[in-house]
Amino acid sequence: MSRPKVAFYWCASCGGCEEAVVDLAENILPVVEAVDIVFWPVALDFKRKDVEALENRAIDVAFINGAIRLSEQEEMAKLLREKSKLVVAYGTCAYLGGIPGLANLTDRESILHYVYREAPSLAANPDTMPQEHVRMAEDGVLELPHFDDTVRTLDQVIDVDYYIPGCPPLPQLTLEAVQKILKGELPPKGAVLAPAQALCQECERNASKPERLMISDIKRVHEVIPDAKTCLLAQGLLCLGPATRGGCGALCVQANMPCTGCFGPLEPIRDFGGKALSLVASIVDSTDEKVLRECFAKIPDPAGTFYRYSLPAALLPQRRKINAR
Amino acid sequence: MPNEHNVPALPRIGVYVCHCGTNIAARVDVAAVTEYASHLPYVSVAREYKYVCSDPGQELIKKDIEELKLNRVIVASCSPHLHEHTFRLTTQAGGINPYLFQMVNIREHVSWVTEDSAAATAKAKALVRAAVQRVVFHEELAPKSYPVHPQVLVVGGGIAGIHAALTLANAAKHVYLVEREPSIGGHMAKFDKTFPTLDCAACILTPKMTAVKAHPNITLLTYSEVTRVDGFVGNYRVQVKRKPRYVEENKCLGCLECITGCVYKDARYPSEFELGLGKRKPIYVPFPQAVPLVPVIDAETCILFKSGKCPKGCVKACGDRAAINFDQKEEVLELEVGAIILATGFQTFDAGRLPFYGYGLYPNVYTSLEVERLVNASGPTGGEIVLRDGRRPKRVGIIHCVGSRDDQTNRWCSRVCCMYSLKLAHLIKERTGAEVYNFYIDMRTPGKGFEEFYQRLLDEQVHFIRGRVGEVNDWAAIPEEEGKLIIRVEDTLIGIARRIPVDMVILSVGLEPQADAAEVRKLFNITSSAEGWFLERHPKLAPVNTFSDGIFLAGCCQGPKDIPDSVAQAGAAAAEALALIDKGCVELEPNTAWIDAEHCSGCQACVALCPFTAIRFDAERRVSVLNEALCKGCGTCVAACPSGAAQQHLFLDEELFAEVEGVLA
Amino acid sequence: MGRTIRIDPVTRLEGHGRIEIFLDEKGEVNRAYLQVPELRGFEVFAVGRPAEDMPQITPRICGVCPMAHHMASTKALDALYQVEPPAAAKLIRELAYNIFMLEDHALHFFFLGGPDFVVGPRAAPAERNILGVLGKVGLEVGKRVIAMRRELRDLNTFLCGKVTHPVTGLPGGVAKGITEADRPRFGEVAARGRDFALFTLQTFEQIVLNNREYVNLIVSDTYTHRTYYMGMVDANNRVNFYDGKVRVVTPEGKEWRKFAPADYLEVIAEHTEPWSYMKFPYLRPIGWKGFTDGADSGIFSVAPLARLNAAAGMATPQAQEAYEKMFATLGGKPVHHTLANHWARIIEMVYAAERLQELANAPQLTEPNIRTLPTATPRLGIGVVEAPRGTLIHHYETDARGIIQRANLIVATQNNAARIALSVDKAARALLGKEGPADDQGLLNMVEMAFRAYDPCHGCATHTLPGGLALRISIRDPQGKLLREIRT
Amino acid sequence: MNEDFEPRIVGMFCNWCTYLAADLAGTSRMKYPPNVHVVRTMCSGRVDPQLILWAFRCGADGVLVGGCHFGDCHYQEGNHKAFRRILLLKQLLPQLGIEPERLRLEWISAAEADRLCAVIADFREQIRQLGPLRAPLEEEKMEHVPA
Repeated sequence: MSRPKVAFYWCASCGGCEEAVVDLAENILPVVEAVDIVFWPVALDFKRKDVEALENRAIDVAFINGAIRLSEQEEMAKLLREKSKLVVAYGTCAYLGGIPGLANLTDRESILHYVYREAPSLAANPDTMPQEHVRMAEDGVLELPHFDDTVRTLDQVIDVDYYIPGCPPLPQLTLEAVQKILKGELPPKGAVLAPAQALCQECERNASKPERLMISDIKRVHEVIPDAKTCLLAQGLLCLGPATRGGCGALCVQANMPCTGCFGPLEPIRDFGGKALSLVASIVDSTDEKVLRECFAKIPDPAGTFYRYSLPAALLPQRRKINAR
Repeated sequence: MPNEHNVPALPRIGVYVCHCGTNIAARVDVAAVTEYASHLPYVSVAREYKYVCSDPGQELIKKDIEELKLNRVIVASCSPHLHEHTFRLTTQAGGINPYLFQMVNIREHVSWVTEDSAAATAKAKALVRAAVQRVVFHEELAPKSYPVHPQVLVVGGGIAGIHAALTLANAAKHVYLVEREPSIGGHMAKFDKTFPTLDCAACILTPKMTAVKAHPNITLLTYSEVTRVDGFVGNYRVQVKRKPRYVEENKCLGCLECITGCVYKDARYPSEFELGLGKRKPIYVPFPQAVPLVPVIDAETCILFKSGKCPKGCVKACGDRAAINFDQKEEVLELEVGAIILATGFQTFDAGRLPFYGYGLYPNVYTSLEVERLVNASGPTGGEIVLRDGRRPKRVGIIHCVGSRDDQTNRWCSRVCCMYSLKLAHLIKERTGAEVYNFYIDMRTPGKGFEEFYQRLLDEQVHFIRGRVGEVNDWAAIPEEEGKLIIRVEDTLIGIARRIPVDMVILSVGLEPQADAAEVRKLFNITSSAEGWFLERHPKLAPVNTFSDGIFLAGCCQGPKDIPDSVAQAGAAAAEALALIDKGCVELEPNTAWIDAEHCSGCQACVALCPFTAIRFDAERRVSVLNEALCKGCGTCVAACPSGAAQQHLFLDEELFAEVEGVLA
Repeated sequence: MGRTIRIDPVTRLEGHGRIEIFLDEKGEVNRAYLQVPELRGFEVFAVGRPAEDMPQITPRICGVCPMAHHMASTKALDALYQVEPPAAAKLIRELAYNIFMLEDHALHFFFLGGPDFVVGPRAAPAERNILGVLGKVGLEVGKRVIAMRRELRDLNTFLCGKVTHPVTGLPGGVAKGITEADRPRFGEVAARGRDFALFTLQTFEQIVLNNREYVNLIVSDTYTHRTYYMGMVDANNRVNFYDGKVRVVTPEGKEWRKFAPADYLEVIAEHTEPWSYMKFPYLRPIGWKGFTDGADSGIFSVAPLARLNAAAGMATPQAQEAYEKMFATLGGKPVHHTLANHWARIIEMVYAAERLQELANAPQLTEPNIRTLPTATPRLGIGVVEAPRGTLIHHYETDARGIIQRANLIVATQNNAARIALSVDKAARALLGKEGPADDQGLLNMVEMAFRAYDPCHGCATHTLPGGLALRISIRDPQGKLLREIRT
Repeated sequence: MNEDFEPRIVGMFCNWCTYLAADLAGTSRMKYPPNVHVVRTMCSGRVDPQLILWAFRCGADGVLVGGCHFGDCHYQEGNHKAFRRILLLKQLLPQLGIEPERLRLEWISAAEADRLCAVIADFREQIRQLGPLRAPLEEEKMEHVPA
């Protein structure tokens, strides 16, 4: 039979996911040989019309990374959905919105205002602002696309079959997923192609947890030099390992830094941030409001801490303006 | 995010909306709610009915389950605390698992608290919809059954506690009766006569007290207090602290020679039992009929304890029985009981809180309880009613409702003051021939023979003045008032202010919750009313039950009542306890949590959070494991579990999320 | 009249841009605009975040050069908290950073920009990619390239937790140290890295310098602009990627300014055009004079060629040798030929590799003290590094709790924005205006080459989500009517 | 303030105290605004922050969590755990543009029916002042900000 047709595309992402694919290193060759890459803008010269020319469902599997911010991204996602048997949301941006999703805490207007009116490096009294339609004296009209207030996850725009988490995903997980799919060993639709258990399960420090996992104080990473062997959460650092899907082998913890949750939540969880917050609040070992307030003051940015990678996928995915500017 | 509810076997729901006569129907448009429900997803049938809890109502449900093959049932009527159990049984009788039922509270939470019919109907609809969305996720469950300890703990040795203990003991159940005072008997032991029959309190109480002592099925623990309670219905573990009385109960014969032998030739310390009107020695029995009749040594006043030097007359007197043991230490007992009856009683209102009545200022202003001792033949004056200076009072004023029916102090009526005031009035007049004035707000005599007794006093020429007394003082305005206490009152029947000079004033103090009622409530984990009286599960249908299964109430700890009511309630409490332990096992709500090893992150947060140490970490499998027998179903581990591995039956995430969505949809 | 032209989108660059080309009556290029169509606003959603999170948040601006953002951010935190990292920490950072530079430059040469030369600008598109490169240099070499890249990235995974995106940077140090046991591994890879860099240099010299057509292309006026050049240098004015002062030289190659990172606002200003989200930095004292080069224009350039132009030399022997050779070959300093960036990039690979060897042998590298805990109250912190694509500036202002109140980021590619615009316009004029085979893939690819040489990353440049849309080229007649539009 | 705006409020009430207080309010025929729709949990400690966020997502203008007074928890310290979670959650809400006043935690014992009524009346009024939660979101989505 002919080699399975594979497409890679990136929407609103940083390119790290592409790197993750390239990081397959030697392993990329057998994969490249096993498949027929029909579309991969970042690495190969192919055109959108090549995709448009394809039969519907002609592509066996499309890996799409990045969140959705622009109409073009939405169009492309929809096109690939139409042309593909399977669509895999590749990486945390496509899966949960990712770090760019933090933009949902602000809005387009504020961004434009700051960047072109307030940024310290602007020329004195800046007066120009990019326009969606500009008539150039000599040439006619130049257009810039309108970009959205909201960053969305891929499955908020198209139907997604599988998810590969991680910022970026690990080459190994990617490889396993790809092989599964090539072999046609398809897990149930909607599955996240990573371990079902949380990071703690693969963290060697888990054994070092105390009898009672309760903390009397919360520390910010720059405030302490944590012991390199014992559980960071037990040391008062906000390690989100307990709430975060495993699969990375606890890389950050191995580097003596707390897990920030880039693999996203486990299957039963509806709202990563809400649950992670609940865990942290629960294990603070005090019934004294004053103590608690002091403790929580060490979490000056709950949204950025608990929703760092998943705001667009949260139950409340976007900041609501209390009083419009 | 991939997180779809997965709906099990296609649900077929029956919804039954209750009129509850007019209780619901008068406010909620039941027909509209039923119509609305009938169009909700998975609803096979929706009916309205006058009283769903009635037999025909329940039959209706059973029939539908069988004929329409329902696999879910919803009843929208009253509070689940009232009828959830009823309808679960109905559901079961219909042939499906009782937990495939959900109750909607559209009476207590809707029709009774809402004026606007439209709003009430809308709210009822929302709550029904929530139940429909929720019940879809209900699972088949079996109640957890546990064996019960056949023993019962009775706390408080007043008449209520005594009666409850004897009732159970006579039913061949073992009872631990705990009393913090050196003797049982409670307030009743202080009384001389009891209204309205005027039979002697001692004569009817003492036999019961001795019966308690003698009963093989009763372990009497006086001078003791409950210090810890845990476990659950049928399986309570109770810790009892026994204070040292320095006289060993098992050796003492109750000859009381030790008291005679005490170096103090005469009693010089105020007697607690006599409310300070009488005196006792450092070694004493509170009163002659005390049970157990075993003296107590008060370390505060005993010279041996104070100075270390004493000829130990008591020890000599006791001789080779050697019951006296100065080295006795506090002792802690661990009891296991299936049920607990609280009969911790009341305290009387502190008359000092109303300074304008002169209590504590004028020696001849007494509280009613003090006078009970004065008129008591075994009391400090041998039943002689005399003033502090020994004179016989010629005129006596009895002021009702002191610390009752009063916004400044206690708003409630203490129920017994009118009657005991009449009783005292009668006894005083009988024994002293004095003129007796009753100052009352309303005369309340609703009880068997009560009104007749009131009539009798009217016939005995006792004076009754209707009006709340403004003040008691000794400021004589005219010679006749010299040396007397003047009671100033507005006689509301003739509408003039009056000054009544008397020799003795009796303040009919009201009943209050015990000073430490709040601690006791927490100790036993029950609720209490705003006033501090222990709260019954239902004012009418469960008057002796509490919200904690297996803990029952008897006597005045639940609210003011007289002796017959206390005894009746004690009997009821005993019967409830008996019903519980006689069955041999209890069935508990299967609302326990469990941990799905599939998803458990092994983070161990839940281990420390569980208040009942029901969760331990299995280092082998690197997951937390929950012991269902210890889990009480609070669900705090579920709320904390960061991986969603902890879940709770009857309160599954799916169920709660669906319900919240439903009330808002 | 207006000729219809088929153009392939610009692919193989991280991030996106689009080119609008307006033709005049004669169908010749009137003006070409490079537009960058999206804006992500990292500076704006950085506000409210704890400063210590920035080294992990900002790398998501670009997954290709996350280490650059991580390091600039970490250095900004040092400044913010006024802490001096221990010696070992500094060595570890520079070590990680040079590993990254070597690996990233390699990626560009073999995967992204390189194919233009290695495979050839006129080759068919399906050839002009890594697979094509492998075809040309042979699978064995290809495997070597891939293996080298993996080795380097594995080292940084070990040092930084993750290679994309690193996590170990902290104010006053790094979270993870190196033991003596680890040291040899670094030495070995460094050695292999050096051989690899030199091999790459040879390959370039064989394939490119031995090909007159390529050399002519490099030095052709089409790819030449006389601008200022900016780059970071050490105390001896040698190229340094991790630390030092920023040096700017005139189009004649004379030192014009040398400033501490904290003073960047005195030197750099940003110009805004209504038709692009990308802001165009220029030299503030000289001012914005429009899209024109020369000493009177504030337009300057960064990235490998600019760094070499702005420095007095390289700090390591082999690199210095190659450095001299390049300038000798291309007619002395400064070199104004954009396409020379490819050569300069490889010279930097050699430097990075040699520097790696030095660092791997540095005695203090394995000292256990790798953190200085901050004590000062934070307020303002500015950090600068040389990213593969040029000078990268992170600027944070916080409240007393270290919560970001204001952030400003000027990113490598952005510093080249104005010059890239010049290049695209010039290339379009030169290559599209003339008669010729209208749909010659190679010819049109050369338009792309005009700015692929800068290895531009518009994702970085506008801190936008790259991706959005890959580059789109539109050809319009004088009335602005769209004749042709091509996009991915 | 929109006079005829009636807030939608979800009550998450502990089975042992606030839920019973609501029952008592009923049996005592006390009257309070019909805005609060009650969901019963065994303990305020079961109230998962996710559930509160879900309520807001589903259109609640306010959420009222009712638990036992400190020291009265049927399960020792469930109410303390609820307190901690809600304290931190209230720190998060403003970042999502939700006034923390829209989330209220009250200790209401089984006997305090009158307090329950007072709290509900007061909460309703407070939310009426704040206005609807969702509406502004919708509007915002529509409004086009000129660049």
